[in-house]
Amino acid sequence: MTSITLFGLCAAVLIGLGVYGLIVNPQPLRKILAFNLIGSGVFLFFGMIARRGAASGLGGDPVPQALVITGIVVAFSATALAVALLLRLDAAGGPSGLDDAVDGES
Amino acid sequence: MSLLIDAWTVLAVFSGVFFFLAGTVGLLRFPDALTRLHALTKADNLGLGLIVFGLLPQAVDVWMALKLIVIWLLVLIAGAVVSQRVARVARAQESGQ
Amino acid sequence: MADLLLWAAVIVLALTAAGLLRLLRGPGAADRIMAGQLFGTGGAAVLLLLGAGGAYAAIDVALTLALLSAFVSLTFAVYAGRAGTRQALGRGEE
Amino acid sequence: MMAGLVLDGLLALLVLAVAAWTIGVCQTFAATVGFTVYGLLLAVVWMRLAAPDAALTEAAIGALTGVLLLRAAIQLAPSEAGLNRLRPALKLRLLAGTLAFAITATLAAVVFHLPEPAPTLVPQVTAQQASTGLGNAVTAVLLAFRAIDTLLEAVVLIFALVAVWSLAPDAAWGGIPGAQIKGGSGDVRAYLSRLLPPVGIVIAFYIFWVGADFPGGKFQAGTLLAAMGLLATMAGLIQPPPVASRGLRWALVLGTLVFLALGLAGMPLAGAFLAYPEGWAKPLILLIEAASMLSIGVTLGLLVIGYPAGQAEQ
Repeated sequence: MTSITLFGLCAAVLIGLGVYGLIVNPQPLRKILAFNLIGSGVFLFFGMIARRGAASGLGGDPVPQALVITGIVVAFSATALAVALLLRLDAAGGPSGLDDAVDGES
Repeated sequence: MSLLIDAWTVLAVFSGVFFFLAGTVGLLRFPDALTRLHALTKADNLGLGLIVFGLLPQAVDVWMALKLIVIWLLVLIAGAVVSQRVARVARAQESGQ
Repeated sequence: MADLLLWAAVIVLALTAAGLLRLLRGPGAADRIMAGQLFGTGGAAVLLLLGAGGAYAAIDVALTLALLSAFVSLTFAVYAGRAGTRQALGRGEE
Repeated sequence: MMAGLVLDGLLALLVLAVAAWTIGVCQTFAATVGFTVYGLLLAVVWMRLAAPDAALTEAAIGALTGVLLLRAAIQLAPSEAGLNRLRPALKLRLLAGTLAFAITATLAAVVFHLPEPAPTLVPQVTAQQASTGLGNAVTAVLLAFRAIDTLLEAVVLIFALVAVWSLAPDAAWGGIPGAQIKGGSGDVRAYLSRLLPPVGIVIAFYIFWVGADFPGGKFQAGTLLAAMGLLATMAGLIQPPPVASRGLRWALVLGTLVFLALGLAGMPLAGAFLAYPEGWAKPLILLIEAASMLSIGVTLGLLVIGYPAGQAEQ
């Protein structure tokens, strides 16, 4: 049970949590937040793979680490776009809840 | 000589950790937001300050020591300013309820 | 020596985790921002201890963290302080 | 080594606790604070995974995402308050729970069955790294071996900003991005907003410069610049230039243009697109990094500020 496996499992649980939050949370903004959890879980998975590839003086394999850095920045820009869409929808008086099934039951 | 430095580091770092303990206990146990704020900012900055002082002799070069000091100053300034705003929120929160 | 610093890092992280309780229970926004601030300071302390222990890059990460936790805490405190926020969030509180 | 394992275990538990709480809590403001704390902890996790560059990026981007989500939470609070008390049907929660558990279990199985001689590209990277003159392997990968990814990533950022701007109502097009922020309040906040940016800019340039040989680089430096710009903008000290201003648009595309120009120049000079002539790798890379740092800083800052909303709506 090395710490590398530990973080791998942590990443797996994060992705599961994110998926659960994405589906269950009625508020669109919280869905975006849950989606960020999934994203960071996947990047953590990359980090674990990179850490396993450590060799000759490098703490981790630089190629997946470079992908993770690019990924984090692109994930942020995607979140910014999603939030902007949400704000514009709200400003235009659109429905705040996306999922009618949740409202339908009441 | 290096034994003295290591002894100083251990002493300073663990007293810093003690102040973190004080800060966290204050954050959890104190009755209302304003007293918690007092405990938090005082103890944490002092705790971090002691840890920084403990680590200074361990720094490999002068740049690292400089960075340690800059980090502590940043946390001090941030703590001072942010606690003012948080105090305003806490007071409004108290009066709100 | 490095191992000793690592144990100090473990203790600081544990203490910061205790601050998590305040984050969870904190009745008001102010308490939550304070918990966020505690994590900022505690995180910087853990990184410093890791950095001095051998991973020197951790000092740069702590530097970035210290700078940005000031920015984030201030923004949270300012927005939490605005009248509209309290009223809107007050309704949302459990 | 025992201390390391205890630290990692505690970190993993803490990250999961904060993540679970961020999902579960009713109040969006609290979830945003939780997400920011989650970003801090993740930076420490990246340090424990020996990925300091990723730790720097996570710390910086985590702060920007926290602020972005907070501003959205505040603005959406009235319309979303009604949804707060809506608890989805138990059936939906059970189904979602089983799906999430299935995903986690599969990934956990993958973690335990990874190929034993861990595949690694370190030998190839270190072999070629001397030619780039860079000490930092990750920067070498980002800007020399996989330069095309970084170039396209900069383009993706510009597309994202164009998409965000295109959401502006017609009346407000070309105006100042973001909600009109009232004048700088003369209180303590303006004091910090005047003090931090210069310090932050110096740190950003330090992180950029050190990125060649030690962890750091243009993404992290650009994010720091964006954070400092946001701090000053939200304090009302500076106003973002209007969308229509030429200077702003040049600043946005400067990094990508320099990258593209040097890449194309590589064809005649060094035989391939994005190849660097012998011995010229490091100065060219630093030039590209400097230009894209500014562009990324401006782009990320404007992404957080959002589309020009004009007076009508705010």
